[in-house]
Amino acid sequence: MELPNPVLTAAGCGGTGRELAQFFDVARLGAFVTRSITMAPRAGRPTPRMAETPSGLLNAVGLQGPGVEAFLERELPWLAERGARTIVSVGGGTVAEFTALSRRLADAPGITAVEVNLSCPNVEDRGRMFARDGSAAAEVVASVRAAIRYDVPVIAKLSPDVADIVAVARSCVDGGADALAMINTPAGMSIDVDAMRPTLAAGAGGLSGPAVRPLAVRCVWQAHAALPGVPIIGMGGVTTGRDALELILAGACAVAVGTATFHDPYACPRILRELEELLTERGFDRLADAVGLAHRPAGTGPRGRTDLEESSL
Amino acid sequence: MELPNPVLTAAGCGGTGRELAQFFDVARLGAFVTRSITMAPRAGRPTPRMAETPSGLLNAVGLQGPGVEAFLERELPWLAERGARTIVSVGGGTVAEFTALSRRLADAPGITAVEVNLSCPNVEDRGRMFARDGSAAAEVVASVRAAIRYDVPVIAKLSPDVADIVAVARSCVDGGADALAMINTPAGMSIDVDAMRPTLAAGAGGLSGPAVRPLAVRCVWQAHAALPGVPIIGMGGVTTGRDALELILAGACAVAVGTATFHDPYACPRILRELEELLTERGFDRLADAVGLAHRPAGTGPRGRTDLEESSL
Amino acid sequence: MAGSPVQMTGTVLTTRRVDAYHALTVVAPGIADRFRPGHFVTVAAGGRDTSMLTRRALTVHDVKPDYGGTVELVFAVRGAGTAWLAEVKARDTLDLVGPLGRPFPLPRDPCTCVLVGGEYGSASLFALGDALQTRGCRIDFVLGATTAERVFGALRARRMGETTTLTTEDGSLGMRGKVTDVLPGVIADARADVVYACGPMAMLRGVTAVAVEFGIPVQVAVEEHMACGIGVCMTCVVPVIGEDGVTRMLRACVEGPVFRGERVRFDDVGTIPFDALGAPGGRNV
Amino acid sequence: MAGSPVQMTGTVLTTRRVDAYHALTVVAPGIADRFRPGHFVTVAAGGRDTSMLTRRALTVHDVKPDYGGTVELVFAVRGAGTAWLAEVKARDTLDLVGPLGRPFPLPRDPCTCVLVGGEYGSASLFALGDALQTRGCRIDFVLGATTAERVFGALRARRMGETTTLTTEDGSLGMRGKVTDVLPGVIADARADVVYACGPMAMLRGVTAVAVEFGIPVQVAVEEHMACGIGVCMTCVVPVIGEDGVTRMLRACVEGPVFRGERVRFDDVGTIPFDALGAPGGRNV
Ligand SMILES: Cc1cc2nc3c(=O)[nH]c(=O)nc-3n(C[C@H](O)[C@H](O)[C@H](O)COP(=O)(O)OP(=O)(O)OC[C@H]3O[C@@H](n4cnc5c(N)ncnc54)[C@H](O)[C@@H]3O)c2cc1C
Ligand SMILES: Cc1cc2nc3c(=O)[nH]c(=O)nc-3n(C[C@H](O)[C@H](O)[C@H](O)COP(=O)(O)OP(=O)(O)OC[C@H]3O[C@@H](n4cnc5c(N)ncnc54)[C@H](O)[C@@H]3O)c2cc1C
Ligand SMILES: Cc1cc2nc3c(=O)[nH]c(=O)nc-3n(C[C@H](O)[C@H](O)[C@H](O)COP(=O)(O)O)c2cc1C
Ligand SMILES: Cc1cc2nc3c(=O)[nH]c(=O)nc-3n(C[C@H](O)[C@H](O)[C@H](O)COP(=O)(O)O)c2cc1C
Ligand code: FES
Ligand code: FES
Repeated sequence: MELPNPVLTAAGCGGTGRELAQFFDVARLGAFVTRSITMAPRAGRPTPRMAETPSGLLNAVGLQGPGVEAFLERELPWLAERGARTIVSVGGGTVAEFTALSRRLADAPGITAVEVNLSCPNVEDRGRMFARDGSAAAEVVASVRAAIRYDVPVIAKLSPDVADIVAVARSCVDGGADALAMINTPAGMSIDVDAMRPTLAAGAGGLSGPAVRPLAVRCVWQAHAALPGVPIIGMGGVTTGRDALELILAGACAVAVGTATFHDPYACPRILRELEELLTERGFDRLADAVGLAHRPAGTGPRGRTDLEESSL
Repeated sequence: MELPNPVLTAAGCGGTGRELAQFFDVARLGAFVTRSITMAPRAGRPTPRMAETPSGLLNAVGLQGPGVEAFLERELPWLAERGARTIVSVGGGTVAEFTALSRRLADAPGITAVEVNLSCPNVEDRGRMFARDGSAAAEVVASVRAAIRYDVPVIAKLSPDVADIVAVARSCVDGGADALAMINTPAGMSIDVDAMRPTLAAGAGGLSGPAVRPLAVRCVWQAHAALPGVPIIGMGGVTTGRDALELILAGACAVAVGTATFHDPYACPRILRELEELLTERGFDRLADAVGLAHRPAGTGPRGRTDLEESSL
Repeated sequence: MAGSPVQMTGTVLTTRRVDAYHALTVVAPGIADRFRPGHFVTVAAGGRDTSMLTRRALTVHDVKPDYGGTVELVFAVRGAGTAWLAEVKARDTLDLVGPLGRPFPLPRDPCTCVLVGGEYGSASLFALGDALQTRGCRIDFVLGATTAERVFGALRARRMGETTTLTTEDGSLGMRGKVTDVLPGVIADARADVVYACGPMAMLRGVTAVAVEFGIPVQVAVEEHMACGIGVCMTCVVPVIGEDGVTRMLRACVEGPVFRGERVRFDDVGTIPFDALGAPGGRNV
Repeated sequence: MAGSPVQMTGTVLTTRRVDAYHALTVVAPGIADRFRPGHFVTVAAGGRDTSMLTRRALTVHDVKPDYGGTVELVFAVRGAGTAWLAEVKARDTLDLVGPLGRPFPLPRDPCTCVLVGGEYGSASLFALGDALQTRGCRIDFVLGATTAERVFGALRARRMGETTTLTTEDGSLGMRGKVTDVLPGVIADARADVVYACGPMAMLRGVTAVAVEFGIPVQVAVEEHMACGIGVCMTCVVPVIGEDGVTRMLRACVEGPVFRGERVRFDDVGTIPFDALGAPGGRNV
């Protein structure tokens, strides 16, 4: 998967692309990642669907969307026409649904990659999400991988709500994932102390934004350390070029921007510009040289300044 | 376990008690929870041990402490003398260590409860923390329960870094835990993009502060829903009385305050005062009436105003 | 794209208290230019290093040509974001995105319009009134609130409107009661052709019911919790019946905030109606 | 408890730029009262609803009796917190906790003291100098920095000190080089009895080495990352050798920031020395 630049939208945070196109040319994105597309149309969860928390946002949208047919008819062609590279995020409640969905996407033109949203509840396992269990996750990934054209990469999107992210990542790679995306939103909740009820109609929701960035950096770091050859799309609280670089130094080769776009519609192109400046300042010719660089053993840094600081401690 | 009020210090966030006593009388705390006491003295982790993140704090202190003998000699008697109720947090690397430690504490006077820090790495399981696995956690809890006097409650302190907090909570209760404390800090990381290294010397650390409150509320909610009879001490990002009430409405019967004390040394007594005001405003005579109240089915609220608002939606 | 929104940093020109509300006038030419009545903006609250991630949606009360174009915002303090906004001072800057949303549609031909406002919802009616009068429409105002100091714009309504009827729930100003108590009379007296309304959901429901009874169209501007305001987050949805009779969860920020009242399923706001497109267990069209 | 710290909200009296630094004078009687040279305060940065949770530690440069007692802080902008502090204006309020830490111990009898400051570290030396002179001590200053505008307090040092020697790494002020290059000469010329030093760790290490060579005591004020400043978080530890010869990880905020230089294991800062009390795999005393 060759992308012209490493800044993508995060699934479910860029609408259909048309909304963002009011602010900037979506072809300038490394790729446009769709919201998670489901087989049938979905109305999602009742409102309120959002709650603000300190440096975070809880959401419970419930994968509202028009279903794969409408997506293929009205959304994907528009993105292709605009010259956007499209990564289609897919969601489902059973392995069979993921398979059917992938088959439907298999010969659609203009799909750069497929991202598998493993945070969907598994209706056959009491609604527990696939991502919590390596074997359930791997089964979904394998089913998608089998259905999608061999030259279209399959990305497994993981949740931080597990005891061992590396184990799940490894299972997904063994199941055929070409790349990993992390992190999806950890489950959180907020309670309105005046109404004395959960703020979200759905009760719990997914936590995003800078509050979760330390979790994202840690997950990316662990996965990159354990599986250095596997490309990782890092996400979770990226709002500036520095945040993007943090995930890249931890091991991501691309970053996705979600919640930041809600605050700044130009977030993606701005973050790309800031990231490029930071890389230039640090003398990197290629992004690849920065990927995972923070893993280098102490004392082997390429930067004089860094070493000096370290030796002065 | 009867406490005069529901606001406690969080383990590892109140020093020896003496430091806070400069600001307020530690007997005014619901209880003083010690840092996790270990068998032998521990020097902890190298510095930097802290990094600030958005609305959060990463720490990797590594349970620095003087060991149980020095604790019993110099710290516990001082707390008793000051009239503080002391909950002793215990940490260890093996079940045997927890057992030995609990035996050493068994006949020490002035211990209100023992809290088992299950986020310690299990040296017999490749350093994975006990809390990530129900059976490992239960084994530790059972070993402590067996050693500690029957009338001293044992509290299991859980980590949110699991796929199913309820399963771990249930195992701990089955293993003999009289109460639960949640949440300990989820693992996080930050990278200094100038030095291009992890900010913490230890690499990863534990994330605390308001950033994690939505995770804490969700964990408390889930545990209270599944195990309504088990008392829960809620913690994670409590900085105001409203935050404390949020955890109480989710199901906590007491709250602990950690990171907030670093910013405001008077945080505990202030939060207690604010909480009491909020409870009075809402017409609660007893804290117990508020515990878990947000779980009541929609439409059954005791508050006229709330119902009105809801019906107007 | 003439109507497309922009992000800009505007200097605050003036701040005022207006009874229970705060009013800010901000220099924002790019937004003022494109403004049509019913548009809103989103404001970044809290400043640099804030813990508040989401923008706050505020209706544009007025635009003026001064300084290349200004927008006036009127708001009540609700939580931390509006509390912060209330402390903004002249010469501070504000980060705005706008104009956003689907504005009030205007009638092609002159007609008689009743403009109903509840609480700060009245704020969006005066620019609308201007536009209607420019088109030769007659306008009548009905403004209500819980109590006198929460009725916004009574004076201006009296100056603009053919008639102005005020209601407060405590009777401290105008008639004691709700706007819906007086609305039938106002519609009948004015022989109104159309109703426009902005205010709390419960009021919009009531106003819609009255308009439906009279068999006249009603345009309502709704409020739902918004995380983005630009149509990408899907948090602000409301159940709305389409031309085809199918209920869809539509985004208040881009498909609204103005909807035809009789199309909004007010009783089902805050739920997913079982017959909505894609409802769980419902028919999947 | 005379020395015990307090939390207070102080009004900012003045703000100034001093070369590369910012200086704030804040009304804080309770802190000024209790101040002794070497004390620091912690400042809440970012205001209400900020995403910055931890206070920033700043040495108290000076206290004055005005307005019941003021403290002066001098700081360099490093990250978000100090950037915020740099924008604080007169009449704003600041939330302070202090005075904190173990201050510089003063000699019982009059003697000759060399005061060595690096970068903003010099700021803590003038109150110390006053106290020493009050006790009849002779004081000599050695101040250094990378470049001229980062040398803090040269003028005041010239007024107070018997001698004042300045160094800059780029030679833009005083001697080209480091304070440790000139320190032996100053100690020898003054026949100094004791050295006090405040500045970056590397400088403190060098100064300590020189003092040890001369066989005179040295008191250093160290800097380590602090999350609380009041001794409860254990993040600010430094390896220090005790009277009993055992190395312990001591908290810079309460057991320091001032330590006897020769007791601080500078080469091991940022590590847990293998022979420290409770070191992993080490002896467990
Ligand atoms: C289209 C539109 C126009 C509006 N115009 C005005 C106006 O002119 N004057 C005015 O006083 N208020 C207006 N509101 C409501 C205003 O947006 C909320 O009062 C405000 O966002 C509350 O922010 P807070 O920080 O004070 O409250 P908090 O409760 O702290 O807000 C938390 C989060 O919830 C969101 N939120 C909370 N309540 C609402 C709400 N009612 N609508 C949308 N988002 C909400 C906030 O944007 C924020 O993201 C409008 C809302 C919408 C949707
Ligand atoms: C006892 C003591 C006295 C000090 N006196 C002064 C002074 O007089 N003038 C001055 O300019 N600076 C002083 N410092 C350093 C000052 O505390 C840091 O520059 C400041 O905290 C950086 O905050 P920031 O928000 O700009 O940087 P950030 O990097 O954003 O800070 C992030 C976090 O790390 C902590 N931190 C970062 N660097 C340091 C550091 N060097 N020491 C302690 N904590 C740090 C901050 O407190 C904050 O919690 C002193 C430090 C200590 C320990
Ligand atoms: C409103 C909202 C909707 C989302 N929808 C999806 C989705 O459909 N599929 C998915 O895989 N992730 C979804 N996510 C998760 C994001 O893609 C991303 O993983 C997460 O928000 C962390 O990134 P951020 O902090 O930059 O937002 C959604 C997040 C938000 C906030
Ligand atoms: C510096 C620091 C040290 C801590 N030490 C311990 C500890 O020794 N044992 C323990 O169980 N938890 C420890 N914790 C976790 C806290 O007790 C608490 O669970 C967590 O910080 C969440 O609460 P807070 O957000 O209020 O800080 C520590 C937390 C911090 C920030
Ligand atoms: S507020 Fe985001 S889609 Fe409407
Ligand atoms: S800064 Fe917390 S113990 Fe020193």
